Amino acid sequence: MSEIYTTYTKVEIITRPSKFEELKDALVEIGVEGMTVSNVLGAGKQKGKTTKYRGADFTTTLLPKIKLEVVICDTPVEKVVETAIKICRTGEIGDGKIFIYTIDEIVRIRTGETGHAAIN
Amino acid sequence: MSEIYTTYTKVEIITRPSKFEELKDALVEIGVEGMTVSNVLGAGKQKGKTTKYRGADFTTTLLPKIKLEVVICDTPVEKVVETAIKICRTGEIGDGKIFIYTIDEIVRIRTGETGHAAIN
Amino acid sequence: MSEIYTTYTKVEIITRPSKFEELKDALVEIGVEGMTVSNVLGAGKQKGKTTKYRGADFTTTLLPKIKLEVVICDTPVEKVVETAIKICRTGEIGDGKIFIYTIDEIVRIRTGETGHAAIN
Amino acid sequence: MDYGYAINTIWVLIAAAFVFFMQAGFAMVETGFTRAKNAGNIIMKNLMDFAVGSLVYWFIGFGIMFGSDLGGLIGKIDIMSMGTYDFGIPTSAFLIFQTVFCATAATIVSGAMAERTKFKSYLIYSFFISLIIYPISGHWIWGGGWLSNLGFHDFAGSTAVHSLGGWSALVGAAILGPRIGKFGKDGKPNAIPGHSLTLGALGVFILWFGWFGFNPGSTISGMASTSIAHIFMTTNLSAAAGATFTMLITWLKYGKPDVSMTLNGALGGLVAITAGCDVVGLRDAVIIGILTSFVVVYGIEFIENRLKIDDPVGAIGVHGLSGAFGTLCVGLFATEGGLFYGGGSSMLVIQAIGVFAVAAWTLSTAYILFKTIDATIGLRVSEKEETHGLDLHEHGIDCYADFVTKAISIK
Amino acid sequence: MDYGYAINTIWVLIAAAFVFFMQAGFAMVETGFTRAKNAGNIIMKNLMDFAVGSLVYWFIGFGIMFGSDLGGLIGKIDIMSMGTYDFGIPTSAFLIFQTVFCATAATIVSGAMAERTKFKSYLIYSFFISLIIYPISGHWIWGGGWLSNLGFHDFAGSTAVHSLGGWSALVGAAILGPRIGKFGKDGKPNAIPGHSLTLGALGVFILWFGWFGFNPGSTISGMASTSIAHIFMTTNLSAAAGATFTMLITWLKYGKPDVSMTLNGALGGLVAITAGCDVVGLRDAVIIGILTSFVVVYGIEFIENRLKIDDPVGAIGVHGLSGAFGTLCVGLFATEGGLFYGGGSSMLVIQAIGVFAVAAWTLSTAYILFKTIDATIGLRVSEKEETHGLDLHEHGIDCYADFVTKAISIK
Amino acid sequence: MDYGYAINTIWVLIAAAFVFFMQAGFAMVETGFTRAKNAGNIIMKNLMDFAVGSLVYWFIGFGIMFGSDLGGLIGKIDIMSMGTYDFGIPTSAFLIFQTVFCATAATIVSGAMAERTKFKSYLIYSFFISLIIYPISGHWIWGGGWLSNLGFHDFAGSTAVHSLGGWSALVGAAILGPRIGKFGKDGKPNAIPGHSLTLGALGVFILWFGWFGFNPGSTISGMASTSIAHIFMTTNLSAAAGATFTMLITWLKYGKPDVSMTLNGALGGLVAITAGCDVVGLRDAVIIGILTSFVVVYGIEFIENRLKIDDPVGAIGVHGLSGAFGTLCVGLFATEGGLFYGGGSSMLVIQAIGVFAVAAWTLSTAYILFKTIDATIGLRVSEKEETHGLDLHEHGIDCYADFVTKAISIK
Ligand SMILES: Nc1ncnc2c1ncn2[C@@H]1O[C@H](COP(=O)(O)OP(=O)(O)O)[C@@H](O)[C@H]1O
Ligand SMILES: Nc1ncnc2c1ncn2[C@@H]1O[C@H](COP(=O)(O)OP(=O)(O)O)[C@@H](O)[C@H]1O
Ligand SMILES: Nc1ncnc2c1ncn2[C@@H]1O[C@H](COP(=O)(O)OP(=O)(O)O)[C@@H](O)[C@H]1O
Repeated sequence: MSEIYTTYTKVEIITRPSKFEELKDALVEIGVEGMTVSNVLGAGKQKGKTTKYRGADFTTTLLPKIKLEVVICDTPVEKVVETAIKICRTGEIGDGKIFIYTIDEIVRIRTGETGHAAIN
Repeated sequence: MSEIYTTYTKVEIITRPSKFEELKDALVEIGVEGMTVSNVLGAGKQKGKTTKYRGADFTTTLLPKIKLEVVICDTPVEKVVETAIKICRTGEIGDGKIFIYTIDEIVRIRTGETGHAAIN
Repeated sequence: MSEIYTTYTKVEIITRPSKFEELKDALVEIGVEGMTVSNVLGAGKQKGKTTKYRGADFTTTLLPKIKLEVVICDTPVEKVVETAIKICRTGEIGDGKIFIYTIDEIVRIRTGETGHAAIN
Repeated sequence: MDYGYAINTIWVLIAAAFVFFMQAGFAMVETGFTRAKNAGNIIMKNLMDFAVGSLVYWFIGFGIMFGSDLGGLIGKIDIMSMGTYDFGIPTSAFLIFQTVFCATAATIVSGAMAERTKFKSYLIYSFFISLIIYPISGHWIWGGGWLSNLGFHDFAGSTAVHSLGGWSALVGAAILGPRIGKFGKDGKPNAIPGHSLTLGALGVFILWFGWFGFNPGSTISGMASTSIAHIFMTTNLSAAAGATFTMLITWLKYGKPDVSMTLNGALGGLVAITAGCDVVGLRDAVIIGILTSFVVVYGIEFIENRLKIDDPVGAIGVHGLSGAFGTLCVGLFATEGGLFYGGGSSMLVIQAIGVFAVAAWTLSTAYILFKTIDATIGLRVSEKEETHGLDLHEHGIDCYADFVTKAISIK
Repeated sequence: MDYGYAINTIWVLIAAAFVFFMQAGFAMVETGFTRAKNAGNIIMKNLMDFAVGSLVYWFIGFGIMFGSDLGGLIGKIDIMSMGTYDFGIPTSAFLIFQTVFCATAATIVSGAMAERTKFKSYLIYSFFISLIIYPISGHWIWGGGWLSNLGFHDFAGSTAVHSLGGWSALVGAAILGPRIGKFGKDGKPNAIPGHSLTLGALGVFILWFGWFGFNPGSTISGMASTSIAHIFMTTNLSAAAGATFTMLITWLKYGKPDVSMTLNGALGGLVAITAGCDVVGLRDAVIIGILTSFVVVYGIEFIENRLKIDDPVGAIGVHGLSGAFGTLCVGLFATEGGLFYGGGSSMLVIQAIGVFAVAAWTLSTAYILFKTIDATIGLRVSEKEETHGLDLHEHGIDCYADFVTKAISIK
Repeated sequence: MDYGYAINTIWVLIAAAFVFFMQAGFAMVETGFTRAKNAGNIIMKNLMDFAVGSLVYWFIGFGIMFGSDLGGLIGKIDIMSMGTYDFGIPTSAFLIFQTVFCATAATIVSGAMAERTKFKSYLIYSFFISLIIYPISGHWIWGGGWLSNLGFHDFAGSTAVHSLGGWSALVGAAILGPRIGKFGKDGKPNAIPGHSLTLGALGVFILWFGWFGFNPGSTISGMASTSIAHIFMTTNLSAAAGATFTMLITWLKYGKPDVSMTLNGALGGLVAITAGCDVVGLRDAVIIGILTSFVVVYGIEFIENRLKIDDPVGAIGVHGLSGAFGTLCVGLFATEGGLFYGGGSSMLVIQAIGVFAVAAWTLSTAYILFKTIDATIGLRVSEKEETHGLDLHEHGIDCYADFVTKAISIK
């Protein structure tokens, strides 16, 4: 564990799948070194939609989103947030949310490095 | 970022997929505004099962669960927890767990609002 | 909720899917009681690869990883981290990362137990 | 003479192979239109109703259907089909052709009862439909029984095969009750989409292909050149019209052309033309296909919305209703004897008698059969088994266990 | 005489069934090579071009193609194909055989225009190609028109069917423009892999199977034993050589044997041999297959890299280019009259005239057709619809809605 | 005479098309029973063994098999099959029929060696089995060689085709070793489920369909009406019994009716009846099917549990063991000459000689072939390639690249 107890930040961006490629490139540009992505389903202001399947209503209450997790150290959180907003904002509901967490420690498995060194 | 450093709460409910629809409706009823859901696999007290495939043992050690993440602000945590227990408890192992986290900040991408405003 | 406000730890291990079975067994051996696993895609030092499909370049920028979340209480964090490093380190880039978080509360849905009792 | 015998034989045998292949079509339609967690179970039911049916039909069923007539009602039992017959082709050729027909009738049911029927109970059902239910009404129509004496015309089995399967499906699905979640508390049906419309469509293409054996093979003669050629055309036109107009109806009704219903529409057109494919003209085949598309769409809706019967693949509408409707159409459109061709209503009446007789027979025997099964070993799996999927509980498998798909292929 | 008539009839009918089954093959290839979000749409287009085409071809197209010749250009219109013809088999048998051929030509286009064409517009295209575009050039070649009088040899339709489909595909795909993301800002093509090469391969096997009806059935005679047997062999050898050498070329060129291109190579071999399957020797069939593998690989690359036309399934290369190439090969390899067999260049010239005439006809009429559609109701879906998938917007479905796959099957 | 020739020809050609279609069946079974990460590779192997085999068999193999007999051991080489033969049908018809048989033998192996064999090495294997291994023992049995002179009866190739494929598969799989993870440290086999039992089942239906060409087509005569009709029935009954009883055995043995084993059981029944389909009665066909279900279940378990050979699709049990067993059954059940019909043991002895001769021939030549490949370019992919999947490393693709499935469809 790193000697002084500092904390790191995880920025979790939940947004539309179609924005992913662009967002990823933009984050790399501002210095984000790595990221982890997963598919999720979300409900929020955007409430799903109803289609017809064989005449019966078919309601999807959840919509596909991607969740992009970026753990950062040197890159300022503000920059990540700004970038995400710049890229993902369409102005329509469903653009998504950003959640920011504190992380206590980071370890790089390959080297055993911890903290700051582990993500640079 | 919101001027005063307040924190928000994320409640992460890991439970059986079959409970999802009911749980979602119940949460909406108590005022939860949005949620993010994903498929996960879990092991706990419940240890998977062994079936036969062409005569050979086929062991599944992980069981499908859903992970429901709800970030809340005004809704009291207790209420969310109670609701989840009410809906998801069957009394058999495998009912799942609830984990509660602190979140430092929330941003709504569509508007750039932060904190409290971002999830209401 | 548990009377005194103690915290618990979540260790999140992001690593190669092929290491999963071994890692799981090793964690169970050191006393980890449960875990939650999901498929994710990751980018880090490892940058994806390019193949040819019908003569055109096909670039995959993200690589499949698994994310293993373990919430612990009695098992020391160090032991989990050591175990993960022992099993998952190949020395090549792409071995993955470990992120450590604080958790405020744990609830077992089946019994309503909280805190320490909820994961043992 | 010798040549004609050979031509007839290879014609019937090739047609039999085509009809056999329809089993693959049914399997794909039924599995595609239902959920992944039951895919192995459906497949297994399709395979086993054919396998069990083949054995049982050869062992007993064939004799009941084609053995010498006893009072117009039943044929003489002929264990292991060893009697001497004269069908103008070797008995084995006729037997295999009839076997695959019997299996078609049997397999229709699995779709309507999908996703909630016990495997064991389904096997018992398969056993009895091939052993006795199908052969007896088959005897009436094709084995020299009372309906054939009456002049009932069901050339390739809109009624004998498809309606019979459809009515059994109706009874089975009604007794079983709907799948969990099919109807809301308000009784409104919810859509439960299948896991692969692609495979469903493949199944429909296979069935359409198989129908080119089903209908023209029913001449039992490769020498009847004009007739078999005509049947190819009527079969194809009715299916084409059924598909096209079902698409149009759903487009108007639901706002979008519905894929799975259109696939049903093609099948409905095929089922409906089956009775009269040899005696109606090409234009009338198109008209029958068009009319059937209404039967399919409104029929399936009626079964679901009014009768509250849950038929995951639309088998009752496609086989039961379209089969009955198509059989009646013979009385209207037959160029010789049909109402619209100056034949008066007598043919139509006879067609109606046949339709209702087979419906009554099937509904009642299937009712007894399914009720008996239900009361003894039970017809339906437990709620838990249904929720987890029949593959897991009935067979201990996951059909797509390794399908590590691009859970997260983002693009 | 009677026997011969029967033999010819059942032969043509069985061949027609095989060719019909190619629709399933096209559906599987096209859906497998494209993305899951458009799977239902592709399926539906394949189904509907057959259904609509069957109706239209019977209603008008057939007469235009085979009605009595008017000036070498067009046949006399014969509404609902009710005229009297003499094809040596019942007219219905000939008609169904021609119907499935027409549908083959029509369905080729859906692959090249996949993932971005409006469903409604596609239906209109289907309507007109079966109504008029295909029948007219078909008349020139097979209906007694000017090309047949010239001695143009296109036995089973490398040009009449496949090239025509390929050229229409070319025009359609060009007017539509590429799928979003197909070409980078630098104009470099990006791979957009399909959602199931397994289904794509199944489709190729089905097509290959169907070709055993397509080519030898085109004798319209089951009595021509030596000829149909020969055609089976040339067809198979050319396909085998096409697949094998395409694999080798991609291996050398891209470093690895490319699966989807090899599948295209097999189809290319089939398309190319179609024109001359009856008149070239077995060894030359192999050579034609080998040469075609170059046409396929370099042709598809040329279309994509140079012309910047986005053809998701390679239909233009496989049907258009290989069809044209194969038709020319007749002028080179025909054992009677071919350049390499001492026949001089006259046959080759005639073949070239035919190829170019049909290309000119198709390119211009398809251009008018697609441009008109584009200018009126529009040819292409909106960007949003394309991004979300045509299944959702055009049909309101998800083809794999329940495919709860092992998102997380870890192993 | 003329008519008979035509009837025989079209019969054999249609049968050849059916047998060709079995390639699709094998492809679907093999890909369905194995993992998604190797799906493209399996497909490609299936396609290429057919393509390469077609070329090689025409070029050399056919002569070796059917050229004039040299000492009972081998036929005279006939480059490009240009000799004059008299098979009662055009040589090309016979040649295509034999080509698809050869390809069946070749393709059996890919399933047993799936998920770990180098693509390049597989191609070399394909080349040699079609060039020489299959044609030589084929000559013994069908080409006028010593086994046929002895009176060995293998009507459609339980031994000539299926056992040969099965034994090659055995040798190949044994030399390769099991897939990573197939056997635990304690030697206990682990299940490695396939990625789509649905496609596997489709494959079985296709194979069953194809068998209606495989067995009755082997009469090489469409005039043999009674015989081909009989063969349809014996083939179907044996398959039905094989499936039914395999289901029952697995039900008793494993507690649940096993889907994939039951599919194997149907195939086992088909393979076993192939040798004697023309000479055993219908009841005995059922018995052969029943007995074979034991061979399949216990055989596959023996191979896996005792021999520790990893055969992902059960090819060795289904083709090798069932083929050998079915060939012996001829000596027991043949109505003329069989032990149970008073024929004494001489026929059984001859059948046993044939079975063992072909086993010895295949095991030894396949051993030499695979060992040589292994020692030179290597037979097995690297551990890393195997872990990541052959699709990625051998072909640079992902077969389901776009299958953005409902990772999270919750319901
Ligand atoms: N309270 C919440 N907790 C967890 N996830 C949320 C919450 N609110 C929204 N989300 C996630 O954010 C996504 C976008 O939210 P939505 O309300 O539709 O957009 P917008 O922010 O534009 O109003 C949702 O689909 C869901 O995944
Ligand atoms: N220590 C843990 N860390 C992370 N996830 C856990 C942990 N313990 C349990 N889980 C998750 O909770 C799910 C349910 O746990 P389980 O022990 O089976 O039920 P119960 O709480 O009824 O004993 C597991 O499948 C797993 O996903
Ligand atoms: N900054 C980060 N934030 C979130 N996830 C990360 C970050 N860096 C790496 N990861 C995750 O860890 C995985 C392995 O990282 P990588 O850099 O390739 O390996 P290594 O640690 O050996 O350099 C990545 O695929 C990604 O999922």
